[in-house]
Amino acid sequence: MNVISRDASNYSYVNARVRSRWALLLDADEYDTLTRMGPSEIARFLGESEYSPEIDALGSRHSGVDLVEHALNRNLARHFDDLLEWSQGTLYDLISRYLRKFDAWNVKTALRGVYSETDAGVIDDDFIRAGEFDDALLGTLEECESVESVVDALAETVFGDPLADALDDYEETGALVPLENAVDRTFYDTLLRGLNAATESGTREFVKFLQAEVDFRNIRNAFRLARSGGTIDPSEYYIEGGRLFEASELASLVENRDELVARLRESRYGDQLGPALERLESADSLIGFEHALDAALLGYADHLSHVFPLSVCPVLAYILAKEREVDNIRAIARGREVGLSGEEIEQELVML
Amino acid sequence: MLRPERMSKVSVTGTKNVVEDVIDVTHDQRVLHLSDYDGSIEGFDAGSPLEGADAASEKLVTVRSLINILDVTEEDAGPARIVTDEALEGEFESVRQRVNELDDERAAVENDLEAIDERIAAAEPFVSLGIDLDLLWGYDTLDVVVGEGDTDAVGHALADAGSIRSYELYTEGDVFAAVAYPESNAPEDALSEALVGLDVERYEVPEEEGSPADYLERLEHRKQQLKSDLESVESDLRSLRLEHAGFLLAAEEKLSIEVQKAEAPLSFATTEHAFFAEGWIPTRDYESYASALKDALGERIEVEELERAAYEPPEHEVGHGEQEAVADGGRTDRPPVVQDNPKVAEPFEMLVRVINRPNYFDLDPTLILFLTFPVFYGFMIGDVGYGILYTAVGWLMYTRLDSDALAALGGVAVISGLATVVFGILYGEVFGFHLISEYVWAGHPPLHKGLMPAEGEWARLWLVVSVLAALLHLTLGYAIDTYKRLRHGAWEALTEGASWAILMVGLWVWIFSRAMESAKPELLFTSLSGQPLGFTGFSPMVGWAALAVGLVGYALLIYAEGAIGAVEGALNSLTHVLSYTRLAAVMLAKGGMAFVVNLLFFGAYQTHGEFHFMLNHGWSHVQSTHPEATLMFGGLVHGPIAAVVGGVVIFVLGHALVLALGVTSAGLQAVRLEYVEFFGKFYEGGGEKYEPFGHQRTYTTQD
Amino acid sequence: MYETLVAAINMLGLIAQQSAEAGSTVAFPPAAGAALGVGIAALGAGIAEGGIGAAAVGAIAEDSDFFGIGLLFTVLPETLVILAIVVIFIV
Amino acid sequence: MAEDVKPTRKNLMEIEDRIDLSERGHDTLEQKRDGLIMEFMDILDQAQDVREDVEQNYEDAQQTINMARAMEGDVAVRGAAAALKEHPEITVRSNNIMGVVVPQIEASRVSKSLDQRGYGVIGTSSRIDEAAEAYEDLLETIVLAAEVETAMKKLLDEIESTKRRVNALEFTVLPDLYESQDYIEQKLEEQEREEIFRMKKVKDKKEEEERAKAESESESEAAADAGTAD
Repeated sequence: MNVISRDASNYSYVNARVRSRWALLLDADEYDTLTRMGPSEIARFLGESEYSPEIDALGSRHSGVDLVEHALNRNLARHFDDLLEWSQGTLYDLISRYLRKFDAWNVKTALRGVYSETDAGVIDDDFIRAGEFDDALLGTLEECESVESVVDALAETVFGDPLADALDDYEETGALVPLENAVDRTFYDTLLRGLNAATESGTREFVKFLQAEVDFRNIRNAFRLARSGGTIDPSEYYIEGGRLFEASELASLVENRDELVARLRESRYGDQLGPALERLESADSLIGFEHALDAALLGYADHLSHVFPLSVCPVLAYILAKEREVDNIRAIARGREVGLSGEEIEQELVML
Repeated sequence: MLRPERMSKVSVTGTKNVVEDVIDVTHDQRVLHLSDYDGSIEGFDAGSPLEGADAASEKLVTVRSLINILDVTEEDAGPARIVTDEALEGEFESVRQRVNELDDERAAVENDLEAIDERIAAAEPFVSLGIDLDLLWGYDTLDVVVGEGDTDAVGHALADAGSIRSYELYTEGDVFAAVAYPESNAPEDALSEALVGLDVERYEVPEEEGSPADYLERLEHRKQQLKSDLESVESDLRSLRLEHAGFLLAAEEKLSIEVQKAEAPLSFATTEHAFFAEGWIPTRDYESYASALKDALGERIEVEELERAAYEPPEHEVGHGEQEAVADGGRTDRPPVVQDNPKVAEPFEMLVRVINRPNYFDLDPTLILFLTFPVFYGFMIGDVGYGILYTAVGWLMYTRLDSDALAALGGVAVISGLATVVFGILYGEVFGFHLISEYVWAGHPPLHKGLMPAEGEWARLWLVVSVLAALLHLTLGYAIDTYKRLRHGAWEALTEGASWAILMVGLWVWIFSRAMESAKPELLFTSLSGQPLGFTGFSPMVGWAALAVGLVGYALLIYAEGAIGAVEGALNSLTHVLSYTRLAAVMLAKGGMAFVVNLLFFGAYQTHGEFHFMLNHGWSHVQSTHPEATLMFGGLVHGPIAAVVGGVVIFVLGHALVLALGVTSAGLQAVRLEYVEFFGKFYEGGGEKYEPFGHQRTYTTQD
Repeated sequence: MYETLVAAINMLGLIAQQSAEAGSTVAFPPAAGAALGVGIAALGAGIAEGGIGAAAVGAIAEDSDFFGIGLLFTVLPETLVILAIVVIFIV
Repeated sequence: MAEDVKPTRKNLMEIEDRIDLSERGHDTLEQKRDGLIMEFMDILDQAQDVREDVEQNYEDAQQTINMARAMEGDVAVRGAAAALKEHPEITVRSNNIMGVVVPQIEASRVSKSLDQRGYGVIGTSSRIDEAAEAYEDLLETIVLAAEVETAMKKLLDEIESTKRRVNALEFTVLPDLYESQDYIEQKLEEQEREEIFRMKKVKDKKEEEERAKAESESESEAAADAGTAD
């Protein structure tokens, strides 16, 4: 084990802090209590937890579900900014690579918002300020008049060139698909670009973690394609970098769902995926399966963070878990608002 | 005292139409620690909040937010008052709007200030360069780069650049402005190209007129304006705070109580028409609570004392049989813990809680900590001067600080400080000087630290004493463990509890025996040989017998714990005991440090294996009176005036350092012995804090 | 960190060699050996404490209640030094 | 009315023909009406089902889209919604139920596969898929509902008019005809009776004349007799 890191990464410091934050995540009992509360009660409950800075800051302006949503987004951003602030060296680099997924999210949000002629304020609400983009850039993006100007505004970022390349396709088809795919692909490509797991300390675990994430993403999309049918070339939606399957095999697996399931049962994630696959058989909807898949990824991340305690894994596992918590609380608050029953809401929660 | 306060489990059952009354009474009584319903009773669901919880929560969140934004503190509260519902509609809404406006304003001004600061920082290089700003931008054919870096390298790069026809370089320190006239066929950014690869930080040229100094002044002026704007917004906020603080705090309290009451059913079990609440209550409060409920509601509710929690954990919790588990509905909620110690020992509860709150079935080690920790600490520092300072600082913390933890720490410091004073008197030391030794004990204090060569025996004695203290302390730990296990039968207590102690004691009696004497360090037999003990080691017979007994203990241990026990048993019985030698080591180190500080200031000489500070006279005088003495250090105080001044600084800082290190080393090492070596033998912890349902009113009055 | 450790040991070795070359009758005085032993033990403890300390500072930054335990964990490896000192007394 | 008709035997025969025709028409219409009502009942059941389906699907769609908006963000859902470039095509053909022309509406390309929905697949979740699916289902049920409700309306109109025609026959036309028939028959009977009476009178007169002739003959004979004797 790497007791003393050779690069300047401060694993023990960051991981100690992350573990403390981890301990503050809500547990099943607290979720259960939340499902019986009204939106404002949820906000009040959060105001007495580690969400208090956000609730206190926003409580005089918003209320109910709105307040909860705003506080959740801000809280997420605060935690992830903190991660970057604490970490140094390779660790910093790896975390910032991973957090770029929020940049990708923000780019897609801007594209979709501008494309659907949504108000800047609504787009702004959906930004998650946890990536590298600063407020000025996000401000520019949400004010853009056309998809082309969004792409222009992003020229200086890693998404610039791939988006510019995809712009022709967009103009031809009028659909956002090429642009969205370009963003997602860029994110996954840049995640691992320039990393040499063999030589650089600390990156081996990162790669392992990401392979799992990519694999799970591919599994999820494979099932969506299998469900939707149609004549889609699955390789078009395949993300490189995983260890589970090749683009070429995906095509035949998507045609035959049973084969896909069998294949997954035997895979390295078989143990983790067991419950998810069972849920798949019992329900028509994929949402439940995706929840189980998310839970499986959480579990796998947790597993990695225990196997490699002094690595980037605990941080990444925390990022996943924190995101999950925010989604869960949001689901509860929204679910209560639209009048879902306690049981229905619990279906929407993902817990380890 | 060694046990927490006895708790009773109480249930309250009634129909839904009295639930609010039950909550009101329970809230006022503030004794019931509610247990969450775990869903184990058929037909009973976990309850939902009462009507109005959401509305009150919404207001509460807003009020708290306002308190936070206005930075209201307890001191701002006026007299206690009644908050009416009307006030929560009218006054409240207007405060909210005003606060939001001012908060927006403040954010805007702060934003502007930040921007100005950035521009000021950006303008500074230009000021040092001194070239008028309008000369640096707005050219069609010329390229301008302003930056900071190795100006020579920039010069060379410009001279070498093929695409630049002519250039001019202005420098001031590391800051430079390069103006270039590129060839007509050169690419657009010829100048930038030329500078690629150089370690140069480029500055953006502000598109302003006039001298940079004027520009900077304009910015500074604007900054001042913004600052005064900020000041006025903040003063508005302050006056808003003064005006409404009392109302907001009272509203917060009123709404908190309202919400707390309305959400109480979250931990109840409910059906369509009935509810069932359970909780823990200190047994001595049960009668008054039950009669309060009966007075208010008579026969309409049922209050019952379900059990008085025994201090032994229920059988199912340790995995022996399941009868009780079924009997109380499979619940595993343990009674919350109210520690019950004499007032003087209470600060030490905090030290115990640092590890963990004792659980209800644990023995509360607070009292033992109270008896041993100060002794360890006092022994290690053993200095009247330091002791008085610790006591004084501790007293200040204990009486002045709001934080419970820090106040408790102060209490610990007071008691440890007093112990330090006691040991200091016995050692005869004040701030490392043997003044007490001379004036109280006439030069012969009962104890010595063993720092000086002549007292070497004492140092070895302390080492052995540390080991003996370890054996006592650890045996006590094992004894508590054995006692706890006794309820599972004598055999388990013997094999899993006592066996450890038998092994340890047996081993150490053998070590202190003259069996195989030649292989053992001499100090075992010499250090305690003086009167009154006259101990020169146990006889080999006793030694071998003890070892045999110890090995029996070891065998029992291995039988009970397996391979891990084998390794741990052997290791712990040796290292845990030796670990206590840190008592002697830290004592010597502290003494040594204080000595060094004094040595530097006063200087000292050595004679007959004793060190003497030169408090009154310099070395030359000593030489004349003690010709056999050797000089250790001349002492800054006896040197020139500059040395004296430096000496005073060293003296004060040095003792401050020793004082502080006393806390971090002696304190920590003592606490470590308690936590790691002592607690490790028996302590479980994990108790739940007793938090009775209710609220202490401070800003509102009822009715 | 490793480099520091290696350098420190090299240096100590060098000092030992020099004192041996100086031709004194006791090439390596017992006191020096003892000091070296304690020194190396302390260095080891220091390295261990470095990592633990970083973690402790991290945990304390999140939750000041952890202060006590954090400090405690940080000084745990000091037992190494204590044991080294005991050895000196015994030898 | 009846009085307008000339009570001739020819007219009677004509009326009798018309009565025959009307009665037969009435029966047919009545059968048609009953048939239409049966058809209508069938469609009504169907319409009720469809209506419930629409409500249910609407609720489902609303719920999935709410959750999708909650979990994936408002903008993501809007973006996915706006991304749809191919709108479904609606074709209307006609169908004949017992002579009633009802429309048959067919919508093509309502249900789409993942790649036709116009949003990126890689980074989205099946929440958006299922929201889209729910709305596709809703649209399909709405199309079906439109078809069924139109058919229902047309059938209802037809039933109404058939009913009116049956009633007209039953309560106006046929009674009139029967009345006319009665009237003519009555008149004709009366005429017959008159005729017989007249005949009788003529016969009586004739007999009297004959008797008188015979009397006068016998008198002259007696005179002759008397003369002779005389």
